[in-house]
Amino acid sequence: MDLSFSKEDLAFRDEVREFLQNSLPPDVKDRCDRGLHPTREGQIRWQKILHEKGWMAPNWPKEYGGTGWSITQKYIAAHEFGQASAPIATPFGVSMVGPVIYTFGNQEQKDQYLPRILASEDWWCQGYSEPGSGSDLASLQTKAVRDGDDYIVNGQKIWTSYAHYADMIFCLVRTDPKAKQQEGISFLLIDMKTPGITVKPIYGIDKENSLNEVFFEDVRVPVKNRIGEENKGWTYAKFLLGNERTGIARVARSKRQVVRVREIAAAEMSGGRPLIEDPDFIAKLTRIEVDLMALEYTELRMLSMLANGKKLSAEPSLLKIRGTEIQQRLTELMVESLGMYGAPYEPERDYAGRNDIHPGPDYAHGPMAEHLYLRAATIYGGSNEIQRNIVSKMVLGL
Amino acid sequence: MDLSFSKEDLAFRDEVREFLQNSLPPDVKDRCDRGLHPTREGQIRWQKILHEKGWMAPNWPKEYGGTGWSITQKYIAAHEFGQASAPIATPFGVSMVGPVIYTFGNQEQKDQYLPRILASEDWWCQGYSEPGSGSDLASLQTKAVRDGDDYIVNGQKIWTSYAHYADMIFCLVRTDPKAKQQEGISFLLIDMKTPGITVKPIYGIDKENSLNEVFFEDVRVPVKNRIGEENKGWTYAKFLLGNERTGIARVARSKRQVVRVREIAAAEMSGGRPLIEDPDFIAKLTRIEVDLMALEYTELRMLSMLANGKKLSAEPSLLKIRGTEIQQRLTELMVESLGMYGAPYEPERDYAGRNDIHPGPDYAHGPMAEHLYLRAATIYGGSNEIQRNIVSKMVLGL
Amino acid sequence: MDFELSDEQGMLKDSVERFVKDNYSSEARAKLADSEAGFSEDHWKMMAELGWLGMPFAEEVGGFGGGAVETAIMMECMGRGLVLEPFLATVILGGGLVTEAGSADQIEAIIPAVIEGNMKLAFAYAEPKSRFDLNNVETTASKSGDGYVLNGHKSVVYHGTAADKIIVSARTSGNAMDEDGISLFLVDNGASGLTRRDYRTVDGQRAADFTLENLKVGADALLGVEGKAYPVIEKVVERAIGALCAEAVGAMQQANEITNEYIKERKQFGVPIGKFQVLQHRMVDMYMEAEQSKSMSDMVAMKLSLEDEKERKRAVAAAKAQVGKAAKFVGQQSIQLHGGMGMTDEYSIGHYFKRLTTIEMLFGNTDYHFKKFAELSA
Amino acid sequence: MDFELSDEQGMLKDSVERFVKDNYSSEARAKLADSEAGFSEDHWKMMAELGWLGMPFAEEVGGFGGGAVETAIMMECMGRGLVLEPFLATVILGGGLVTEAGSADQIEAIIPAVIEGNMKLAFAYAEPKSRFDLNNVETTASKSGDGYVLNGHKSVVYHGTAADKIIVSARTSGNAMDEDGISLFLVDNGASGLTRRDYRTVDGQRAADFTLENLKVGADALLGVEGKAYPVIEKVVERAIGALCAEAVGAMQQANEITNEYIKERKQFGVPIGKFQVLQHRMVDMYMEAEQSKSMSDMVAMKLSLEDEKERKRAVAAAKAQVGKAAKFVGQQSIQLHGGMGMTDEYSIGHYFKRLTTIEMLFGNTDYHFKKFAELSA
Repeated sequence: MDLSFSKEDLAFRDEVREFLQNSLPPDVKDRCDRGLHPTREGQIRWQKILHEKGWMAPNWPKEYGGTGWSITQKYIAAHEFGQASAPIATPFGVSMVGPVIYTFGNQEQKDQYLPRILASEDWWCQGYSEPGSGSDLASLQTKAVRDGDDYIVNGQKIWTSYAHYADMIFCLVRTDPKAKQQEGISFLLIDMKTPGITVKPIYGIDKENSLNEVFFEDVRVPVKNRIGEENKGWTYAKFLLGNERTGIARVARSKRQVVRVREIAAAEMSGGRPLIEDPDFIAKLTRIEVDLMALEYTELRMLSMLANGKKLSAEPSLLKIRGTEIQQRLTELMVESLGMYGAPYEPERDYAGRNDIHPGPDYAHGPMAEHLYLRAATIYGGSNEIQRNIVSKMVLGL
Repeated sequence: MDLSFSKEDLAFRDEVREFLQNSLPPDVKDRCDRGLHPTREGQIRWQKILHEKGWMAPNWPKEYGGTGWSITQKYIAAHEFGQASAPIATPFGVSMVGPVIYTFGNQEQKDQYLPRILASEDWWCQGYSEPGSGSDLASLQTKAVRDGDDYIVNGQKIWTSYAHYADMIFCLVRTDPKAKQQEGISFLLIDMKTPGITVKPIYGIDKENSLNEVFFEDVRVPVKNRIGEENKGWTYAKFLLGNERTGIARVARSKRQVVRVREIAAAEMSGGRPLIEDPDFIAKLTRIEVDLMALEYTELRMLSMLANGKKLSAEPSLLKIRGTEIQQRLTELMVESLGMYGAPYEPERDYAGRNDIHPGPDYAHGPMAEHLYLRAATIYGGSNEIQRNIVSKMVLGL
Repeated sequence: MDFELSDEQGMLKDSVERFVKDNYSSEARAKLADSEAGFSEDHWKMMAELGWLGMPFAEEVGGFGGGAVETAIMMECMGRGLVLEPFLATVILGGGLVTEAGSADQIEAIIPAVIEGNMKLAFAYAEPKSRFDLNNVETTASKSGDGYVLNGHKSVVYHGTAADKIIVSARTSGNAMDEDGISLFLVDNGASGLTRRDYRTVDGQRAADFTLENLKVGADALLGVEGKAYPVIEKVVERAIGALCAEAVGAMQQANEITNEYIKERKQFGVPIGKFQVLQHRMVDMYMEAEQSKSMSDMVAMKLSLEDEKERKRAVAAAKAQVGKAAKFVGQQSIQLHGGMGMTDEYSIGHYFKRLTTIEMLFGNTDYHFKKFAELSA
Repeated sequence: MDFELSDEQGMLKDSVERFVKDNYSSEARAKLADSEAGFSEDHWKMMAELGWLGMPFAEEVGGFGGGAVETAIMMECMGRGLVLEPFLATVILGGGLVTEAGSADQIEAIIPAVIEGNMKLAFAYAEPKSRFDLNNVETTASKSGDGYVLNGHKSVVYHGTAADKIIVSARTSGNAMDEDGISLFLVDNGASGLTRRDYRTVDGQRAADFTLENLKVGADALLGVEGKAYPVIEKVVERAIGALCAEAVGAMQQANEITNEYIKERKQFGVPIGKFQVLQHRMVDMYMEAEQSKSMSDMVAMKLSLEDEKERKRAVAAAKAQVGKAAKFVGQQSIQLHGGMGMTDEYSIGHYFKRLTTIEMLFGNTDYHFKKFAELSA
């Protein structure tokens, strides 16, 4: 057992740190640090900088444009990105559909889509959930009927993050309505400009539009846009879900949040003394910090298992559960640290009389927005209740 | 809405207070205050004093020897008993089988058993649980076969509190093995001296004997010892369980425990200052106190509903859940307050080299014993998980 | 000892319930919250006509002589509908301060107008550095001729936009944190020297920050005895806390009912998700927290009239602590049990979550009141 | 960065596992705990023969030169079996103090005997008023001729009964709470002036209180530099905490496995209770707490050798806090999931609960270490 980093690893850390210091645009960093949704333009601008550096896809094999980093290096990079409030690439392209394409796609698909993902020329979104199928994904109803060289797609997707920004959507559709639930599903890549697709915004409790409904009405999708075999889409979907594990705990982001909470609590007063000296406040923060430290070493322990060629079963669910719980506790505490300046809140979209600037101190702009948005963290990507079901079944055999 | 007590109620409170001050034996009070199991002799001695005062059975109708107290008076009495660390009567006779007898028993049974319960001439125990039936009580297997004027009882009961002290046991037995689970059960009163009954002690994690197994091998029980009709025992059992609600929250006892924790924490030192000044300790105690206050007013609100002729459904389950959680948190905090003197522990039963006196301060004798024993509080009387099932079904309709 | 309502109280409850049912569908409420004013003048007139705006005032000034119990009944019903009108700011806080501290003339000039729905009030007590400490006042009021000159910054004044008059706490002597030396002033909204910054709050209400720069007021603007306002502020804020507890109880009960219905309807894996034991037990815990809060809210309404100051303050602190804890739990878990649907602005549950979130903060959050309770219990 | 064991470490683990499997069935352990000594001299000899008692000592004195990682491996396995022999008291605490502070003569006289299993040690640091503060020492040692006279009361000395020598912390100068002025003394168990009171602890172990009344010791009893023992005590206690964390991890993992098996077997309402979702999720939370603790225990074992004092202390405090929190939760819920069966002395799970309960207290409970972590993070 050994916790130290090699000389090469330390040099790598310095390289990442320097790159972020020099290349991360301040406006992008600022939104990320505050916990605000990225702008489309800012996110793409930053991703193009990452691409230029060759760091757009740390998890891809080198042949497709990956970085070739070791597990330790990936951990170091994620850590530095989090500490610097550098956004990671939007996951739908590089983390989700990308690996499906290079694992199950044909050469033509690889050639067409992978370079565009790396260059941020396509913004992808994910067409999985439907109104009737949340946790029970396999019950999806959107259907695709073969018509010559096309499928005709009809149905509706929901909770589609950033569909209003997207150029492409990857979709699970039912191609065999008679087959059992998980059979009869296919995996399609669909151009968002295809006629018959309508995107309808869903405004969240943060009153922002990051989620959408996507409607498909007689949408023609070329058969060559299908990944792998017809009716085998569930296999690719499961692969994708299993692949969604990297950085799921968001330890580095939470460590940055701890620093922010400390900064705010040092500036805020309570009973005539800095809030950071209040024993109850400190007790809450300390408990989060220790849970976070335990999570960090749990993640490292799992990475060490992977690096030693061992397989994980449902252990990553632990990272998801604890990671999201910690994220929520931290933003809640950050809002709490603001006192009554936690209450003022206006969304960013336009309406008459809205304020651009928070009435309280500068650091009060952000925490409530993130607090609201992060309530979804324990719901999306398989709710924490579903994650506990998975651990119960896969690890404990109950 | 009105929280005040009438002049009569206040006079009653003074009477109870004075009685307890003058009549509660110090040795009985001391064991109760420390949270130690009562001795058989001490408990009976105290109950005879209660009987002499006419206060043995506050919940019984006056005609059978009850006190005729109003709901408010019962609340006041329970409160004063708790504050004074006065044990209540062991429940198996006066709170459990007594009401079954005067509600469903025949005249002969009433005449024979009720006066002996009031006079503490019979110590009763409860034969409900069996090895295979814990939360699932109706699956019990002990059977009683009719043979002339007797039943012949064979089977086994478990978790029988104080069976080794008992003169009588009330038992659920299966009289019709072919009927559905809850049908075919009868309710028998059995003399513990009947041949064929064996009591085997179960030592608890506190290493004390308060629980037992009771074995029945061809035990002859006269048919006249059956309550009500054959095969209708489940009705009487359910009545008894529903009746077990008075004081289930043990608010008064917990309020006394708060005082004890405060006393101990004022005497103990931490970091060179009294423990009671430690913010983390105070934070924990305060949270318990506020939960307890909320529970107290919830109980009062329910009593007020009863006094106004309203019916409760599963609301008392809330009292059980919260009451036991608070009891456990309080004893846990009390053990914590002792520092390392929380660790020394020896049971009261004899063995070579045992110590009679705790090595730490006098108040350190008791808390660990109660902490261990009270782990059962969330298990017995329908575990808290079962109670939540009940509320979910009965109150929320889920 | 009795928790039941009298006949009159029952009628009051029915009347507010009807108002909420008729005017506060979740669509209507959402529309109102998004409108520029953030509440309805028509509703306000209706409340005046129904006599609610006069409920807690003495009969001599045209009120109904109701107490904290009547306030709690109304607030609980309003909490169920997430009512947006400035009842708490105008009637409980503003009206309370004027009747407790004001001269006969001031009472005469303000309270009847409040009761008739013609005047709104707001209380500007918080400051950027005060957090929840009512005694932490840095805004100054210096004697100047017959009157005073006020300077300072007042933060997050709920309904400061709509109020006709702002009641400002300012220091006439002493240092920040001194209880002595705090005074109250009646300031016209729009007075020269007063700069207002309007904004929305996360719970769909409206608030404002005020900057006071050499704001001149006459001697008649002083509300109560100079330098002796702190006990009055404390007393009125205690009542406001009692009212907020009741509002939170109504909001929690409604949120629980909405959630309970949702998990009975919503199906996953072929069964209603309310059949999953983990969600059942979660719902039971939410129900228990709301019940415990209801008990504390009733208790504090009855104890607010106590003479025994320590006992009263202890009750207030305990109630707010319990309600704050419960409000967070119920609000957050309501979202969780709704899944994605709970995250949408369109669906009602998020609005309950957000109002419960701000109630938890208002007049001291959970930790603050636990600490206060501990100090009072020491 | 690597959490895997080396081959030697893997062999050590296998060897302790085998010992536990062969000698620590739950019946055998219960019998031993109830015996008068509370542990087995035969086991102790076996441990000596297997070389475990020499594991952390340098090769120069006959040890194997193992570090905190080796200690953690052994303790984790022993935790699974709730091993009763005084390994922590003798080897980690006593042995640690002697090697860190002792003169060459003292080391020579004691360590080889410890390694061979011929000498047991115990560390008397706590006092009636000290709670968890190692610097709160009121026991005095006054110079007297060549030696010292000791007076005071030492509390809850684990294995104080069986130890041949007691290492006593006493104050040679300064006031209670001063870190400076604390010294260590080697005292023979049974020395005149030393009164011992033996008793059992709730976890089935043995402990003693000691009264020191004009206890005379020679100059050679002083362990280390007069008045400078505090840093040594801190360092050795840090190692003991690391060892306890590992023991707790083993105990939690075993308790979880026992409970997991039980809920798979135990039927109610016609199905195994492990089919109830609420119990499944509870079990998942127990599993997660044990996993988080395992990560912290591994982490602290690796960090105990750090030179950076603050970083090391922070790691120790965080690990003990996490382990303490987890130990309570896992211990208590193990009982709960067993129902009545969990409440019996005969069944093994209660013994895990009780040992986890005392580990939580030993060398500072959860709150104590959270506070320490907070101080080190400020």
